[in-house]
Amino acid sequence: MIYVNGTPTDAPAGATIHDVLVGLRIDPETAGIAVAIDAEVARRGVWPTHTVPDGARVEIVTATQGG
Amino acid sequence: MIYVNGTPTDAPAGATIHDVLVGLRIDPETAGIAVAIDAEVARRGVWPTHTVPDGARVEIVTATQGG
Amino acid sequence: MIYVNGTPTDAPAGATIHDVLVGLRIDPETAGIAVAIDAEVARRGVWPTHTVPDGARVEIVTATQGG
Amino acid sequence: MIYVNGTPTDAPAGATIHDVLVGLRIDPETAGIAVAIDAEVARRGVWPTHTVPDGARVEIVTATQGG
Amino acid sequence: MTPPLVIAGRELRSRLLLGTGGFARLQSLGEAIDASQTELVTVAMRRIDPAAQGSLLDVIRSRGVDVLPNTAGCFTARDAVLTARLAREALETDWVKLEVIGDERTLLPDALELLAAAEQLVDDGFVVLPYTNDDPVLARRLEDVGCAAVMPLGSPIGSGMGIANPANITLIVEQAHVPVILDAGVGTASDAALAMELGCDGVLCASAISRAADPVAMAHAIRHAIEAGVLARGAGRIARRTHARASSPLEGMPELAE
Amino acid sequence: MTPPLVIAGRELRSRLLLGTGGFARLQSLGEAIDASQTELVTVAMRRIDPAAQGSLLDVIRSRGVDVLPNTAGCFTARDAVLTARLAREALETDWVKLEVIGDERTLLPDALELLAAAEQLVDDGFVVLPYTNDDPVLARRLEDVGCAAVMPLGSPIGSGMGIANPANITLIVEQAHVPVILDAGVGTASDAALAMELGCDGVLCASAISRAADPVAMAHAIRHAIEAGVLARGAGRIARRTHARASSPLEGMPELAE
Amino acid sequence: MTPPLVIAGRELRSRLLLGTGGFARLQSLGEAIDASQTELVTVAMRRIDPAAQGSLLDVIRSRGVDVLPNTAGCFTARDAVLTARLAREALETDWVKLEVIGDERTLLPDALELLAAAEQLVDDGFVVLPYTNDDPVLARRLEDVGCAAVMPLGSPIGSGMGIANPANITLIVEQAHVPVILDAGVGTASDAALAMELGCDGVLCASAISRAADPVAMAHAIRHAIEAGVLARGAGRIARRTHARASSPLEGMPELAE
Amino acid sequence: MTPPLVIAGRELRSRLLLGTGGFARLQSLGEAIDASQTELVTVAMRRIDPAAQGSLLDVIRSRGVDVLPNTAGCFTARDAVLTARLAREALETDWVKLEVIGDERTLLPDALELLAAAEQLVDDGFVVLPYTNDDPVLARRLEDVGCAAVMPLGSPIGSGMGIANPANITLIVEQAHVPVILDAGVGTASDAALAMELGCDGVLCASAISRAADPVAMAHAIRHAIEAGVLARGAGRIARRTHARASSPLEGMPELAE
Repeated sequence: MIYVNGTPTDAPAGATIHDVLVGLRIDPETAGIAVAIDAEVARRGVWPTHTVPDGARVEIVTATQGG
Repeated sequence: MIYVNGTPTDAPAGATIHDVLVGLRIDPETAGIAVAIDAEVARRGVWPTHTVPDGARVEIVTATQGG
Repeated sequence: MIYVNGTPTDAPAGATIHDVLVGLRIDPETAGIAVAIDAEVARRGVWPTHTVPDGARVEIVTATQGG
Repeated sequence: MIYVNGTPTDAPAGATIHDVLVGLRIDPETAGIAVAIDAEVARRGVWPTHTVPDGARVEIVTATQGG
Repeated sequence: MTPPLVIAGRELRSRLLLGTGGFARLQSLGEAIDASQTELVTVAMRRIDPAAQGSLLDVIRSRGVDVLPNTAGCFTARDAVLTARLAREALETDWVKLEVIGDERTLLPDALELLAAAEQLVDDGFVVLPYTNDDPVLARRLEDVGCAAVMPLGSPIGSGMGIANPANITLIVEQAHVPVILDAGVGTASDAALAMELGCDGVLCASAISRAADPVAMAHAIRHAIEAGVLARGAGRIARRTHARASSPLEGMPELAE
Repeated sequence: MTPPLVIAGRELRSRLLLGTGGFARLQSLGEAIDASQTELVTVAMRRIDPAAQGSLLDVIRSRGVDVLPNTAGCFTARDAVLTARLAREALETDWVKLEVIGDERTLLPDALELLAAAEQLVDDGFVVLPYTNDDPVLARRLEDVGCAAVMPLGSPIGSGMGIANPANITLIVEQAHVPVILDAGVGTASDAALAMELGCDGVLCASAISRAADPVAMAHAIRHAIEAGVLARGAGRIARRTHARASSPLEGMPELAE
Repeated sequence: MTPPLVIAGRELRSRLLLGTGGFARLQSLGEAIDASQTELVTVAMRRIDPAAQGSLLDVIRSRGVDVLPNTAGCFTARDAVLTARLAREALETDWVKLEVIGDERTLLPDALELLAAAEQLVDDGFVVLPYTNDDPVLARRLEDVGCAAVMPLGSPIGSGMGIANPANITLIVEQAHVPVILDAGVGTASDAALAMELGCDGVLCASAISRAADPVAMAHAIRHAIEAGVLARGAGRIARRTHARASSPLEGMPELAE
Repeated sequence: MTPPLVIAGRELRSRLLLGTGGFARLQSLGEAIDASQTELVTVAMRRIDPAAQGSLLDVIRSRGVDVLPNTAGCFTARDAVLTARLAREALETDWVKLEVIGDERTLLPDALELLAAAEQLVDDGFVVLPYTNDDPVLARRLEDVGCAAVMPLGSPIGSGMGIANPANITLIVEQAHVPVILDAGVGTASDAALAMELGCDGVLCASAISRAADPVAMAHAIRHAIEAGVLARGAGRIARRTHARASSPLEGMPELAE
């Protein structure tokens, strides 16, 4: 169980950030998104290899309208 | 028929301003009032003698709250 | 003796407005000027014929810079 | 040699704060004054005993007009 | 403590004129008169209501203050003059606060009708105190026809917007040879203080006091504010400066570095 | 007549704090203290001048008022803390008006150094009254570290520009749980009245009084202005309106047409 | 891009009227006319100076703009009417910017003489554009006697104080059925933009441009400012709010705590 | 026509930064970008919504303008720094508009957290544009730690109250060695013109444009207003004068008396 943007989400053991994104139907190639795992930025280059530990807080952000 | 403060009012022929006031239960001795007949000021001294012609516009005013 | 823009000026008897202007080396054909004799406007059409009475106040005005 | 309010001043070896004040003709009993030695407050109680080391910066302050 | 206000040779110790309009109850008017220490209160002239209970005039006279009738609601010089004459008959005073307005929306004075009425009332022997706008030229003309004071507005009647154009009030004060009494627009105490600081000789308040949540407290407040403004005007305020000026000496700092 | 100002449990009947800087003579300071009815006057701490004649403290104490030392001229938390400690030694008070400025040109406070100094002095047991800018967030942080009051500026020290940003003062007042004392910028009486109308609990004046042409008269003026502002705040002023509202009835007009 | 200004049935693509007074050299006047894109420039009528070199009218006409004579310097309706008639003779235009002032110190209009002159000139067939104060009642009366526009001041001529009383300009705009052209007081571009935002139909500038350090640059600036103000007026500005309103969403914040 | 704005060595021909918050539809954002001629638009970083249709970034990039991420909604330096890092990852830019606020009610910046975040982000190699209050001391400190510009507020975000304290903006401009960009408070075109006249190098607008009744028209308006303000600043405005100064000659009047 991990927490994606605050929502408890099932993720197979050993799932990578890439896997998590795909599981959410987010194309990892999408421009304009960034990921933090437990309040640390996970650079795009490590998505295919960085596994998401159980209980991790995964934040996936993008640009929204703002002043 | 005369018009007292805009209201048609019966008044006997030859009625004086004094009579008209009394007819309205206004004590002519009351301080703070003034009378105009047909847009002319009728000074207090003439009230007992000045007769109000038929159809006259009688305005009786006093002090009210005002800025 | 007449008074042109406040200045006492000699003018022959029977001189017209036209004559006065020429005497001042002002071309009567000049656009943008107007003349008043004794505080009355003298329209351009009468300049050749209107004689300036002795003692007259002749004002010759034109456009100047102004707000 | 010590520095009293920025001014080089001779002081005998072993002079106390009390001695320094008296040397300046300042009555140590005066209300409203305070002393700092080398940027440390020297409380009134120690003035008779606290000796001023050679080269010390002695600041003697009081209340002045101020906003 | 401060010099009296003198209008048409009459001394008023209080520089506050109080309008009686807007008080919910006659009793609070009476209390506000006491609190304000005013000596002159305005009234309007209206058709008598025989059914009316309680007498406005009794309240005013019981306080020992004088009444200043106005011509509020008049749109023409003619109506204003007639109203003033009725007031003189009814109240036995030849003082009048002259109001001639241009429309009911703004209640702003009509310069032409106002000046015409002022001229005629002065000829009739009235002591004329005209409610005017903040136009210095009109103020001077009102003075020229013999008004005993000029009463420029700060902002529209009852608006509580204070003094919208202090520069105009200053121009009026600089040129005036009769008292200048700020009339209309005062919303709270600081507005009244500012009026006096600008050099006005007095302030007339109605709504600011009568329609405040606590009219008596506001009457006290404005009385103090006028006193404050008069004193401050006389005290000679410091000039405004863009930059700071120290009020503590910059020299003589102890050396406290380690 | 109005409730006292309470700072750190101490009642002050006067809401005016007087700065002693800028008075040309100690005598006029004494007279201004009397006129202002202040109970608390600020002083700066500077190197003693053995040649100085006349004692500021004698004048202050002869008036029976208390002294509030400031840390004027300090640019760092460290200097301000040391200066406060020297003041405590010299004047036997643990109250301090804390000033830590960012530069000599504007004399504006330095938020970081000010907050650091405030925190340390509160830990040292001082009653800290910080001179701050009009930033509501900084004011709240100063309160959070234990300051006994907050003293936002109206405009720069000695500028006489009044209250440059009333909206910020209002935000500070709305959120504060300690007294808010307007410090700096007051130029004349109406500025002080406005401060109280905005909800401030007191005003500190130095130059406005000490550098006025007549300091004693201005002290009286500002005392009245503060009273006026407190009363007006309590009285509940009328709302501002764009358009006019009649203070005389529109009905009941006599018909005076020919 | 924005609709034209229509006065007396005539379309002006530029909403800026330019006063020719105050330019140090005729050449910079010409360049400022080009930069401003004005179509109408004012001139005064004065005694001819036979020695004068260079013709103001040549400069104006070479720019293809029209001339609007004024009656500046007149203190009475009579002088203003005569001056307008002389201008009509000299310049072959029946348009006139009517000025009747009350004194040389303030250069403020005299309401009575102004209205009398306006009435007579309208009867004489002139297209009358009166320079007036910011009194809404006078503005309506000027419209009622047939003026083709009203030209209220923002503040005194040449003062550069901008719009002293925006509330009055707003009242004038709300009631007007003829164009409202702000005349006098503009000091810089933002003043002109504000005039248009308040709903004015045009702006007349003289000193703001002619006496700027760089008149041509200021002419460009004010041209842009008027365009900006017209567009902003039409765009429907946001309401003023005492408190903040976020422009970034408060929801959707990532959880970044350790 | 006017010189470009240079931030961190980068030239921007437009001095208007546009906030993307508050637009009801992405299409009107796109049109407003075109109308404003901005080259830099701000965005916030929020949790992705997989269901969201239409891409903000596509709209921005289709307009050929660059994106400036902000840290809106952050209350601590730590959150702001992390948010900036996420933005750098997501948007491949090391520019950041740094916002660290003190509370949600005022959205005013927290001086301490802001400065701490600025210092760290500069160390991390970011080009930091901090949204700050109008405190000149804090502005200088932000410059001292290496910010590429300072972005003082005119008044609270979204308030439309314009520039509440022009004197502080002037102090900031006088001392700054980096561009000063007015951020927050602009309500309409004249506010933006004034900002430039005070010497600001640019203006950031969000609500003023995005929440106007017609955002595209307001974008045009503010573009013109900024151009106007820059030109007026350069043109050297006339000084403000209390009294009038004639723009028509007082001599040479014809004698027209009967």
